[in-house]
Amino acid sequence: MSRVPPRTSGYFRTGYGQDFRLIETRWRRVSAALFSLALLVFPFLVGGYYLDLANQVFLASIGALSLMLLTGYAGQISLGHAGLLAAGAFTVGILFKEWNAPFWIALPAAAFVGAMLGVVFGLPSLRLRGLYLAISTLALHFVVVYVGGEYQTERGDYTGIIIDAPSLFGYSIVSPRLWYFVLLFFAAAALFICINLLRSRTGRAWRALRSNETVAAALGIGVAWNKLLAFVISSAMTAVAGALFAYYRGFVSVEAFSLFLTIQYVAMIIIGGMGYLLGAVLGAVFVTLLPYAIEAIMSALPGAQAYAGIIFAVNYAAFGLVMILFLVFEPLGLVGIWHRLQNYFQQWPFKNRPLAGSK
Amino acid sequence: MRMKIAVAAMAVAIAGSASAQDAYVVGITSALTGPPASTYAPAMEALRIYIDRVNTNGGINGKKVNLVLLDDSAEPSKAAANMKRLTTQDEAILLINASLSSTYAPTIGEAKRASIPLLFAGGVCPNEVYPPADPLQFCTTAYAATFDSRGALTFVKETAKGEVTLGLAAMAIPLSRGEMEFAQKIAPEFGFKVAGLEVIPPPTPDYTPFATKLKDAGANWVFSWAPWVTQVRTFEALRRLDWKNDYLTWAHLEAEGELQRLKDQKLFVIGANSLYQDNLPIHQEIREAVKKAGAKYPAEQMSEGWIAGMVIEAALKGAGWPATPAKVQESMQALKVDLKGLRGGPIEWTKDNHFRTKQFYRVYRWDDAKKAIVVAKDWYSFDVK
Amino acid sequence: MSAVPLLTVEKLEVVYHRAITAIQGISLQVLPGQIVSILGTNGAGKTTTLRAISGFLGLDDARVTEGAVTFKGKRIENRAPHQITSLGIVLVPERDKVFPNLTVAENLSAAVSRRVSTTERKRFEALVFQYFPRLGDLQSREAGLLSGGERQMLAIGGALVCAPELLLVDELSLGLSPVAVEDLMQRVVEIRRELGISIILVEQNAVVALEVADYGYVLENGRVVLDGDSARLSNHQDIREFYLGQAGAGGERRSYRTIKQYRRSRRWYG
Amino acid sequence: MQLAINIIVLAAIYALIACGYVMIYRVSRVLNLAHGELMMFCSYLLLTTASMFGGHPVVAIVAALVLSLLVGAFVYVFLMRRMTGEMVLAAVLTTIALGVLIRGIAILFWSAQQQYPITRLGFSNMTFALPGGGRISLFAALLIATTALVYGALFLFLRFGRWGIRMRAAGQNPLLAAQRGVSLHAVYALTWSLATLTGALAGILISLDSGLDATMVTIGLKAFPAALVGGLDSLAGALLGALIIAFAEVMMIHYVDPLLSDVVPFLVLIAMLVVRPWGLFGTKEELDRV
Repeated sequence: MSRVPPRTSGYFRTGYGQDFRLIETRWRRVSAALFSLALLVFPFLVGGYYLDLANQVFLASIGALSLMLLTGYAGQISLGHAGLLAAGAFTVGILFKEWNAPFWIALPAAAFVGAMLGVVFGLPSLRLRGLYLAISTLALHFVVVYVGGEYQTERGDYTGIIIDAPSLFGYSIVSPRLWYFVLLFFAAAALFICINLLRSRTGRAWRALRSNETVAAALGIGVAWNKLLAFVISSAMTAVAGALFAYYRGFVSVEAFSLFLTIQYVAMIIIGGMGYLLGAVLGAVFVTLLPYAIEAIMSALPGAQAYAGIIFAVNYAAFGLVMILFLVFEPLGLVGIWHRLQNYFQQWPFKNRPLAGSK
Repeated sequence: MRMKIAVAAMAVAIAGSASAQDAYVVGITSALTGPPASTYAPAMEALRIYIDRVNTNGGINGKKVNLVLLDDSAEPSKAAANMKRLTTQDEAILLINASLSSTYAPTIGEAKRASIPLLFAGGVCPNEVYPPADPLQFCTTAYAATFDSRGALTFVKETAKGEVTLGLAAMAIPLSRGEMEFAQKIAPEFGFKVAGLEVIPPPTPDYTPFATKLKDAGANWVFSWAPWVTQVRTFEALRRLDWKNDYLTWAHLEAEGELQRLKDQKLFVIGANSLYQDNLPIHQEIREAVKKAGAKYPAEQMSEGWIAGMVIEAALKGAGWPATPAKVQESMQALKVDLKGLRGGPIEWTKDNHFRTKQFYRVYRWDDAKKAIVVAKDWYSFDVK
Repeated sequence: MSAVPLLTVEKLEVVYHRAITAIQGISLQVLPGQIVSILGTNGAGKTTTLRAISGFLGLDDARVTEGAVTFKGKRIENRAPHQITSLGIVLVPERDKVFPNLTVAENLSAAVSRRVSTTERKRFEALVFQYFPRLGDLQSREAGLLSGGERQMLAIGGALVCAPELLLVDELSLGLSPVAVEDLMQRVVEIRRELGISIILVEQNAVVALEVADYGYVLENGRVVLDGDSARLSNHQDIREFYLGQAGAGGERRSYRTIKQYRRSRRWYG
Repeated sequence: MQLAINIIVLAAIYALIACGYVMIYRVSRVLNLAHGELMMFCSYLLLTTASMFGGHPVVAIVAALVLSLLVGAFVYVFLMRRMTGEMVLAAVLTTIALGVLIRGIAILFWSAQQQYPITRLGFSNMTFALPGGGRISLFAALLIATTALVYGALFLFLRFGRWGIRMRAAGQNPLLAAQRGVSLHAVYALTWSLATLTGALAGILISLDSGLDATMVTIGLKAFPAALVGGLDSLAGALLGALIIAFAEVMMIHYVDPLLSDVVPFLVLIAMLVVRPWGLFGTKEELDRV
């Protein structure tokens, strides 16, 4: 009789090749293709304002991804994120101001500085854990910003260092649309790097670290080394994000890197969903767009001018509220919601009842 | 969340279409809220009142003026985003920045890319507006780096009897620090000894330590050019230390009210705007307008915005209709606006001077005998070259 | 059984982290003034049973999913610990039984007495020092510096101040010298006799437990495999072998395999 | 002499704020990063009560303080209570979020304008000359007195008060405390309202001494290193930490560069974290708890 291979329900990996694939199953491949297509078409459909929003989202995603690597995967809490962004931005600013360094030199330089700072930020992590680590990184944030401010004052750029648009292959990147593609490229690269990093030995080591350092050490994972590595990689990425920010906005100034920026990034990874790269991206989108959404809604309301004065306050309050709501009611963040939706549609019309005794 | 974005998109679309009517669209990014709001929000409210008045009186060249007022709460990135929106969405023909200096760099960048004239009203004037001026940038703000220190030290020179040991107090923001360092540099030209320069971090629970240092350094005159908080708290701290000498500081919007609160004969405020106790016709006019509009801020804080309004009106009138950024810029490059006594003289712009040809100063102080604020030194001016 | 029970546990099932079932279908009851001992090896579910009775904290992430715990006719499963304590069930835990950085006196005064009147409370505090004179001399010493025996005393004392009707004692004998254990057991019996408090003793040391207890239950893998009054239990063949460590009938030692067999056969008991 | 006074005043400010951090951390193992915001909020409450009870400044202040107690309890009952049993980090982030929320609300209601509660209340802040040539303002002096009072009271309460002892007990071993009949929620709520009260005291006195605006928040943040240097779970530590930080800061202002004064606390902090992460008086195992 003829051998009919058993029909599989669902997707099973039947070979090592499949293990290495980034995107499994045809359906996923199709949707991914559609999504990237949409991304490519988007800039030709909308005006500069939305392009600017998109660009902000890309910048934020890079930063959020790097923070997610550090906190969401390696379990090292850092409140020095804004400081690192500042470091990247100021590297560009200084290189440009002093030596008029081009894009392709300044960017790697920023990455390098970031990596070096990563070591500095990471050193306390060898000795400290949890909150204390967070605090020490916070302290370092202040130091970095202080130094930046000093430089600004020394050079007399009270209102911030203005940076010319970078030129790539002779083109100078000015138009929002061009920027869109540049930033899209960098964001995609960042995502790709993260994915593969987490599939590697290092990624697994980080996960182990996060869940239990002692056990990780017992399993022969170099705790110190991997912690530092996490800091270095994440910091380098962050610095690049900062550098891109500097180029995109065309200026560098300490005021742009307040403590609140750090809070925003932390919020991104919480709201997005700890421990998921997707979460970092979703969080970046959400946190970046929230204020504009609120503003737009308020300006759409009748008598918008009257509210003009309170938009900031409302934004602020709303931001805090959303963060709280997520922390309290949806610790898994947007990713959690996303997964629940997926399950719902996959099981539709059936509902899944929670295990008896679960809350 | 997708939903939210959709809503946002719709809403913005509405806003956009609303602003594309036939009117002069003037785009503003300002620190309406956030920590430094108290400096900028009143000015912008004044501007709004002024423009509303203009509109009710039939607008300019028969066209209404549409102010698109966006809040950047003094965050550079927010300001940049606002500018993007104003230039791409609302198609403004004139941009206004009334915000903290840290928002200048991005604002200027965006204005340049869209080549739309940019007016600084309420925030300090950037270097680009002084001769030789950047074609796109203009400034109506009263206070001006370097000139203010010169004006202040001149006053000290004339008023002080005998040896002057000058103490300087700055807030730890680049702008204020820079200005005070400049004052420190030029002090010797006036024959002053500099007791020291205190750079005070913005949030300070107690100003006494800084004051103590100034006092111990033997300063018999102190000059402070910084946000009002720093100026006044340093002063109060000094007084608490029983320091009885003269204190000269910049007359911010709050000055008039604060002079009355503090009632100190030796507290001088130097400024370019006349105070409302002069009670000129223009002041009464503003008071009435403010009362009619039921404004949140007192009339005493409205001068900056009012002046900006006068200038914008003149500029748009000159640009005619239909107006383009280019036309507006052209009319701004040769503009003379009589400020009816709000300042010592008119605002006059030429091709390479977008600040003003003469910068006027006046010094006030509280007088116990008169139980009122009196002029300590009347208008005196410096040529801007 | 004639008298109406003080506490009854019926078909209790406890799930940790919404996934791990620690005990299933445990039933037992305590009569007023009775000392009941729960025997069992490590991980048999003894502690979990006590915790289920005395209440879980949010951070335990455990809860009673089935069965009922009834105290004086009141259902009390899944209540907050302090509520259950105020009902009169007080636990002396196995580990962390005292507040290390508080002095002995403070340890006692930290406890909330069910009977609010201060005189009552004073009486109970006095009682503690009467039963455990040793603590009297150590009043102002930090609990962290006490010896194992003293800690145990303090723990029981602290529990007593809560004016319990039912005292749950987890591993009284753990890490104590036989002498100390003997002494403590005497105190426990006194307390029962003089205050009429019912007591549940969870023990690995079956010898001691069966000595003082009126009734006993044997737990294995989260189930009750054997129960009966102490006399019956201590004469029971298997108990003698596996808990009291005495040689079986005929003295020959059974092989491990047959022990296993016994265990399987016991699964369906009780 | 003046230097000494400046140091003491600053130390008093920091200490008074820091004890809020310490209490909450010590009892519930939560680091309340919204303390600064709560401070500001309560100070603004004073403005409101001042306008309500125009004529009676004392009434206004008392009312504000009572309100602050309620605010603290409210925060616990409606927010932090849900975070019990969650990751410590989650709880801390919640407080951060809370801070952002409060800041927004404060601006919404009172705007970020410079305010002078002292004039609202009709007090005047005279200054006295002290023997030895120093001078101190009335409210600065009051602040020192209050700090001393608060710390004294807290010490007695935690040492001898029954609920004080229970607070300590709950801090050491929540489970056992609960089994001994202590209602943890009650204890935590109490802790939060007391901590908020101390914060309110600090905020109100500072704003009476030198005016009130949104920067109050940052002052709260600056007091945080003091708490950490002393050891997050020790009141005595907070006191000493505050003294050290204040000393370093004033000395820096006077002899080196005033500009450094707002980095100094954090530099001291870093030094501390490197040498003795658990702080001067902190207990060592804290490190693993957090």
